Amino acid sequence: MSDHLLSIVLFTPLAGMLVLLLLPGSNRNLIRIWANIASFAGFLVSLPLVWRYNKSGSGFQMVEKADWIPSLGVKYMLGIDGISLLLVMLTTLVGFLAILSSWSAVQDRVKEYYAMFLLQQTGMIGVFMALDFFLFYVFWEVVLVPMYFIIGVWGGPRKLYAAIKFFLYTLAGSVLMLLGILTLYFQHFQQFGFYTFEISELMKLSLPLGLQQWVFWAFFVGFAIKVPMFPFHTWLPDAHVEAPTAGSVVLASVLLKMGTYGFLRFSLPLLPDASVTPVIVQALAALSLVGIIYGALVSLMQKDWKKLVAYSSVSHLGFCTLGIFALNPNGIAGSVIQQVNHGISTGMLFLIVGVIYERRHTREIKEYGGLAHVMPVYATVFAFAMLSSAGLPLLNGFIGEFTILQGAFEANRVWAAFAVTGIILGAAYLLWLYQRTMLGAVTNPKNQGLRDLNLRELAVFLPLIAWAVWIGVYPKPYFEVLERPVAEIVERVRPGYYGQAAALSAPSGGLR
Amino acid sequence: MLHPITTAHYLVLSAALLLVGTIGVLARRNIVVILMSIELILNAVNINLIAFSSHLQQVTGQIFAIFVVTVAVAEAAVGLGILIALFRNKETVLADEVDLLKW
Amino acid sequence: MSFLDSIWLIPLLPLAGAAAMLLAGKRLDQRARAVISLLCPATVLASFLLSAAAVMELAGKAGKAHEVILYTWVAGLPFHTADGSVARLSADWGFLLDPLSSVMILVVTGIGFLIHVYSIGYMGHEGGYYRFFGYLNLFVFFMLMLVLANNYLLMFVGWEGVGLCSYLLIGFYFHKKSAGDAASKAFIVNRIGDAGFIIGLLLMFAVIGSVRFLDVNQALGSGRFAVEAAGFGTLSLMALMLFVGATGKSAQFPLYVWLPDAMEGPTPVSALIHAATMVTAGVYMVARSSALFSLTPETGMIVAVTGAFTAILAASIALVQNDIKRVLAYSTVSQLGYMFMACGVGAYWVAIFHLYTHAFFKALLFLGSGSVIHAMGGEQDLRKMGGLKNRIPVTHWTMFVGSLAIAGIPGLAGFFSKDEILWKVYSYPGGSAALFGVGLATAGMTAFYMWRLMNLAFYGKPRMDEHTAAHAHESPRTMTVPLVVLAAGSVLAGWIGVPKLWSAFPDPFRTFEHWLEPVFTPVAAHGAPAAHHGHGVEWMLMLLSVAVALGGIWLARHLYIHRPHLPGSMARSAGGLYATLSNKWYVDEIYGYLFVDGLAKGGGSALAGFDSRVVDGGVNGAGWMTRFGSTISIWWDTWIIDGPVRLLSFMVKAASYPMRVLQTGLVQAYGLAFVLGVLALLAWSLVR
Amino acid sequence: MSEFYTSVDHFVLVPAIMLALFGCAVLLFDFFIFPEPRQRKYLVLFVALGLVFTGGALWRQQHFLSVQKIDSITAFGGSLTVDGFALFFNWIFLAASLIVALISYKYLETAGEHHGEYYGLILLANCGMFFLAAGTDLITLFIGLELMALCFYVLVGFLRSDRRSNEAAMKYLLLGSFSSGFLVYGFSVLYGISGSTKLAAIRAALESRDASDPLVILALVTTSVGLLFKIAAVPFHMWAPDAYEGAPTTSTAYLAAGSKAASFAFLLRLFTGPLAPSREVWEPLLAVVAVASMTVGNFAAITQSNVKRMLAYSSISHAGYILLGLIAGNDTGIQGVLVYVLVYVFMTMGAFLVVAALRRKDALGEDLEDMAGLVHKSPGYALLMLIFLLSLAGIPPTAGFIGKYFIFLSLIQTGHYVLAVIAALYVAVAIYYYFRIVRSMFISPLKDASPAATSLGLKVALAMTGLMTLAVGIYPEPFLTMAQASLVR
Amino acid sequence: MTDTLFFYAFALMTLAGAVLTITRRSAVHSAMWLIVSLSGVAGLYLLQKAEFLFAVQIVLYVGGIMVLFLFVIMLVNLDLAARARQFNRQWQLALASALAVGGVLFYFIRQGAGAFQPASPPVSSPVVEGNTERLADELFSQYLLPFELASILLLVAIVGSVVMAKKRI
Repeated sequence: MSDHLLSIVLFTPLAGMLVLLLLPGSNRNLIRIWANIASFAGFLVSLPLVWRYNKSGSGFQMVEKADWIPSLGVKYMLGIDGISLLLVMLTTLVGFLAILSSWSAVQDRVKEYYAMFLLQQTGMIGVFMALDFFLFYVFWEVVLVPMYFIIGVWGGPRKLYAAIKFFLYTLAGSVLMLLGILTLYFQHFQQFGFYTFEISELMKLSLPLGLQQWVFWAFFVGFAIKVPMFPFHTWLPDAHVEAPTAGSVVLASVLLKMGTYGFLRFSLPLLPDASVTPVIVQALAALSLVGIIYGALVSLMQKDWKKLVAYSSVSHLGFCTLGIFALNPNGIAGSVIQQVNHGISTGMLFLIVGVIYERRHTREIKEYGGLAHVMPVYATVFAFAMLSSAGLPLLNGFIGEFTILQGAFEANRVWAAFAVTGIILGAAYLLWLYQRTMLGAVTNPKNQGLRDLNLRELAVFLPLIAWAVWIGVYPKPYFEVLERPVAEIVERVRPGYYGQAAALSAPSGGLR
Repeated sequence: MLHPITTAHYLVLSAALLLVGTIGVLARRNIVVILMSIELILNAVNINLIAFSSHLQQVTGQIFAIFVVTVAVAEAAVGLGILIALFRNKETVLADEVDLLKW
Repeated sequence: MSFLDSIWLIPLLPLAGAAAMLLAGKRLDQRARAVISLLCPATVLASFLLSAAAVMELAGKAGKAHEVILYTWVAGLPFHTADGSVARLSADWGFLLDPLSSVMILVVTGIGFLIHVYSIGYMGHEGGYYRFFGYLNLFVFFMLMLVLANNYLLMFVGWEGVGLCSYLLIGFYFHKKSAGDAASKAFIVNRIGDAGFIIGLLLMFAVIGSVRFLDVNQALGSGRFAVEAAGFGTLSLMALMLFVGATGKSAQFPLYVWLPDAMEGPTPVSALIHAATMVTAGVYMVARSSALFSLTPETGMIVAVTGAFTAILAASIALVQNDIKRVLAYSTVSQLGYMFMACGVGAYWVAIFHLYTHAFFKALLFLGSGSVIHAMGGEQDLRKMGGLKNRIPVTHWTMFVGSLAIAGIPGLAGFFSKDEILWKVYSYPGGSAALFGVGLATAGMTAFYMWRLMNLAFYGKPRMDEHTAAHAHESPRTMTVPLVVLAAGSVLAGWIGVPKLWSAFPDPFRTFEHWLEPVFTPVAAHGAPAAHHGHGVEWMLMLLSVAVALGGIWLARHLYIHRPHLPGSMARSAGGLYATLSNKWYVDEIYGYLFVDGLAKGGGSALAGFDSRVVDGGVNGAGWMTRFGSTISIWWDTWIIDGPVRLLSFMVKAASYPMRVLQTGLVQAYGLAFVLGVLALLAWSLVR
Repeated sequence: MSEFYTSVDHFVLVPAIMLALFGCAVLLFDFFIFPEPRQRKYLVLFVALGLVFTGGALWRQQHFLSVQKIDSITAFGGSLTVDGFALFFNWIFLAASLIVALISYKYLETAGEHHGEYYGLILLANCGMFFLAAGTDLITLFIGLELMALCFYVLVGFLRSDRRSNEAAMKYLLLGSFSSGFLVYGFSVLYGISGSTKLAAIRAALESRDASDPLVILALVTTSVGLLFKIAAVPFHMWAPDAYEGAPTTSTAYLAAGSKAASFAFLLRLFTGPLAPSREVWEPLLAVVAVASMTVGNFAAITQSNVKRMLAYSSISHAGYILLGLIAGNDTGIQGVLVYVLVYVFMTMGAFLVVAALRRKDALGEDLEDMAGLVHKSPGYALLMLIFLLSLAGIPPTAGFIGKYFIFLSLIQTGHYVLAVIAALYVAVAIYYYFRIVRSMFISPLKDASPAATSLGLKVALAMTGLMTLAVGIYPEPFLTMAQASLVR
Repeated sequence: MTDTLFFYAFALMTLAGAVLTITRRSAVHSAMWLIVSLSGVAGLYLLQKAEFLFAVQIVLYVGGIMVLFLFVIMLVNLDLAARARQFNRQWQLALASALAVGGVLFYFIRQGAGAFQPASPPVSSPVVEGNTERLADELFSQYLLPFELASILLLVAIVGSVVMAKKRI
């Protein structure tokens, strides 16, 4: 029973969706209640993962393995390591909160709406759990369709354009990725004489550098578009601005992580030689840095509240990718933590935009000002979100950013120097936003009578705030969870990193 | 002076007939004539078949030719049937006046 | 349990107060303000007493240092240090009580308590009472974290935290736009400094492998690293970066611009944060890193020069300011400059000494000015004051003492510390006559602008309207008592740092220096041994400084009491200079032009355009051809947001039409295509 | 049983006999037993019965093959061969015919042209397909092809009072017989080269010649032109959009699925059999054609507003994809072609079924607007359509993805990386127009609330197609092994 | 010798008839010329000793199909069509491309008889029995299947043409 914990976690939302489809579409509240129950259940069943995960255990845990398409060597294979664990937990929680947050926001076609979210939930969890490349790809694509509908049906004025743009962009990337996958698959057959998509098997491949690089770029297109990294980011603002609040939340908090996760789980371990090629590393680091500074500068100029947050995502994800391609423990661990952080902080920021949008139906920053007078609680929550996003110590953002910076600094001091400017600008645009919306006198009469957060809305924020503070004050467990998997990745791309370290540490007597 | 006739001669002839038929199909407006041109093409095929079969001193080619003729008949029949149906609704037998469906 | 082991409680108490305010504050504010007025100061008082007890205990402890580690906070992963050895990215949630931090916590909690009390009266009639005290407590918490942390990373927590609180408190009147702007300015300018700090930390991790004070000092002292007298090496860079952080927090050139604007905040805030405690964090940090700076003389020189320059620059600006609080703000900047001068030449204990005395009289002056403003009903312009001497006597006398102290009249706190600084700046190997000269000039200016302030505010004939005059009255007890206490402090505080010169006084009068001795690497580490100077020189310089101070006072009195018309005419005659000074050397304007408009806004908008046009692909064509470009605005919109996808879809659509045009609907055209296909295939297989 | 018609011959021929028999039977019944138009729908039962019998015969053959552990049974002196390949395709044809028969009566009644001949022609066309899949003799193949083609000319033109239908039939017939003229010309040359009409003999003859022999090239080109026309590959595709659009939607479905599948069977027989020796000649030719097909198909579909036409273009692009499998040519590639054809038949028919369901007396229901807000009036159809479209686009976990998977894999295995990338990118292009339909179904507001047609047959047919599309996508194993077993050896 | 002459005669007849078929304005004339062309082909059959096919050609084509054609031509009155242009707009293009194809074909043939070899004939004793008998033997033994199949084909043709042409079924 509990051997199938992962499957249970994976399919609970789907089951919820199937039941949901049977409910009468007329009875909205019933549907809402059920959807919330289902997603909350999804979160609950995922909790055991936390204590059943063994920090000191190596490799993947709670692995489930079953033949799916034997003739292709495709297996239904699930398993998690520290990285997946964190992202799965993020998914289950944020997914639930997103659904909770849209109780009153969504009024038409409620049934389809929740169905889409639950379906997407399963897809996302699957992406983080799959240990079979084929299975991974299936889930990867499954996520697209619901998001297309979420944006396209319940989105803003230019929803159609945004939706199809999102879909086309991601799909174009992923089909190229598929070619890369198939190449590995075939190479494995040539070297070992049997077909398999199993990651652990594919890791045994020894490929010539040239081929590795080709495959790497194929993967890169798929993942970089999803992240999104700098030149491929233009779908993001559109999608975010047009999507309904919950959609943006899930999009930012979880979907983008699929890309970074892909880099960590596949690009690095499967293509170690390519991943350390100077050209590639420098190129990706450069793109990340450009993304950081660029995203920040562009968000400085946004007049649209939500678009500002969207561009800030570009900046933050830049940190994540930078950490990954620092290719050392702290860089990668920091990147993972920062992914979670971004999920929390940016998720909150989008929820905050959603709250006000639900009341005023505009996202023009100049429409607001002085909201702190009419909505003090709201302002406080916003302050938390803003500060955690700006990386203030004792909140989550700082831990991630500093760890990444340390990793980047170890890899190349110039990178870190550039990345730090991102922190300054981050503070700048967030404070500026806060000041223009929350502070000052209430200029716009329309903002006079706004009601403050109600209990449900507050309930959406509290867990996130709590989590943010936890990571900020006591990040130790996270580092512990990540230590082994990260070590494995680093050992894979830079063999002897640890060994060599140990050897060198002997004479200098290593400080703590 | 007059050299003996080889298979190649027949092939050239059939090729020529094929071309004439093709031109007819492509250039004539009258659908009936187009159908006739198709008959020409099939006859070109038949010339080929007969030439080969006599060259190979076997009758397979001729049998094939018989079937080709059969097919030609069948096609002509159905084609003319459709033509009549078309004419009934559209009052024309000119190929380039039939262009409801395009783009 | 001993007090030493419970030092971690010291910051926690104010935090508890803050938490209480955050959770229950609003209700308390409506029902029982008294609770707030009692609770919040009480927490600070408690931690003051606890600190005092702990310090007493520390005095008795051998080694004069006590570290309490709660748990590992950042338990990061291994990494390679610069020399290839392995280290672990780790920082404890730990506290270190040593003479240096003990001085700091006493100042913070002590002054902090007084200002809390003062605020009870000052903020009594303000809205958001609970918010104010909540923030104030939060600030005390972070400040204590800053000074009690046992490693740089945790120190950075406090560092950022106080920045946040100053943001919140400056923006306390957030309905005022100027307040919000000032708050953001403060935070962002600080962030620039913090970036330097972070890089410094990264370097520290990379070079030393740890950021724990004890480890760092041990490593630097172990002789692994040579004095970088020769050139500007890694350590110098590290030190410089830390100093950049310090310039941000302690408002040194070029990052001092935020402090004067910070006066938008309530006056107690200015007194606590922007005079007594937070702004001195930079000095504390540099002093804390003495081991590092002592290895990097060049950076030390940079520090000293920056300090000196800031000191005289700010003082010069303060000469002509008319806003009572701005005068004090610039004076603070200039005094901080003094402290950095001291640090720069390696006289760390003197810097801390000045920090300590300055905390008294500057807090006093700010609170006094607050009392004045209170009396004037919110008026801050010196030109509209005058003759308040008898209306608010307590305020007047206390401020009188404060002004004498800052001016450096012998016997008062300011004299001892400032004079010590001037002497060290002159005599220490790192120092020079030039630095001394600057210091001296600054001293003169200080005396002048302080007494200009006094004269304009308290003496001469009243220049305010009757209404204000009628209502001008002495502040309540809660406000005056702290003034008196601080005044006493300003008189007495100096007597624990009497110069060696006054050999008449026994050693107890020099407790301060001895107390701090163990913390700082001795000056000898500055390479060249201290050049010997005769007592005569020292006496002479001392007299010189006193003379300059008196001169300044006299000049001020002469100009503003006896010849009130002179300043105006002088201003006119020296128009250019005057304008420049009153416009603060146009630094703000330059910055605004360079960074805010230039970089951020300009760059941002440029990039926003870049994003839509270049990155989003050759959208010219895309937008131009887009099928539903009805109105120009929509057209522009699509044009802006258009991306490669649009471009692609456009190209695809564009490509779509020719392909469809071939489909003419003419059956024979199809046949023709067919034949052409045949032709193509035949020809292809022919040519291959 | 004479020496010319042995029991083996009979055993092999039974399915065809069944089809022909029931075909004629239906024609007769239509005349004598069901004079009433209302009763004609019962003819569907006869069609179904006939297909069941045929299926039984096929099953016996399959069983025999598996029991005897033999690859193939040859009959009629080598003009007919039943092997896994033939059976695989015949199953597909059967399914297609059944589905078409099921949906036809409702549609034809609405269109006002409900005659028994339609069903007869379906069965006879299927009979022709049988020979296309099983024939191994040029003449048999040719006659089979023409049999199928003639049926389809009529099926396309079956709405005799509808000009578009007439026009479609006329165009299809003219071009079809024109192309078969070229085809048979090529056959004649092949015969001349080899002195036989048996594929095996032809292969032997071609192997003995070098590939650049002008006769070979002539035969090759003319033959492949005829074949490419049948599968509607660019530039021989132009009949397809018009025929698809003009024909009654049921015929369109049959045309797009059955005829195309049969033509691919035919094409595979020839290219993997007799023409295999001259691969070096036709591989680049087909590569060009395939890319052209994908390009034209996808691009032209982008801006279509008529759904049938759009699907026609999409089917052109799919032909391109399938050809890629043949170009790769290794076992994966061929298996890919088989799987792709199987998958393609069900998903494309499904799509056309939904379009057919929208047909009403007054409105054709073929336009994108007619789909607007479909989800509101009949969510079931909309959902199924979504599945079919996703499958057509090749999004997992639908069947289409499995087909694409094989194509890509085979291309990579054989080092055709460029083709692989092109094919992959066109997936993204295709999404664009497929999702125009999705958008109009799910996002656009409802245009007219008049309910879509529904009937038992339609329901069953949709269930079949939808089920297959999902089944192959989610658990493809059995189908893959089946295709694996059907490779031509 | 005579064969050669006959060949050229029939070839001329065929081609000329074909060309005239596609160039005559009136469909009736085209039909007539088609008959000529087909008869020419029939003559070629004779030259190749395919008597049976000769018969088939004459009976089926000249007899059957042409009647069909003429019947249709009468049915759909063509005087209107006869007055219209007889070539469509693309005829030059059509001509050019067709000739190009012809050019390629002839290039093949110009490559010489050597490169243009059908399978070599078996060196067997000249056949004694008549053409028709052999044909029959082959047809009903080897090609029984296509023969049967052809019947279905014709059935379809009948049904199809009826369905299409008949006013109401």
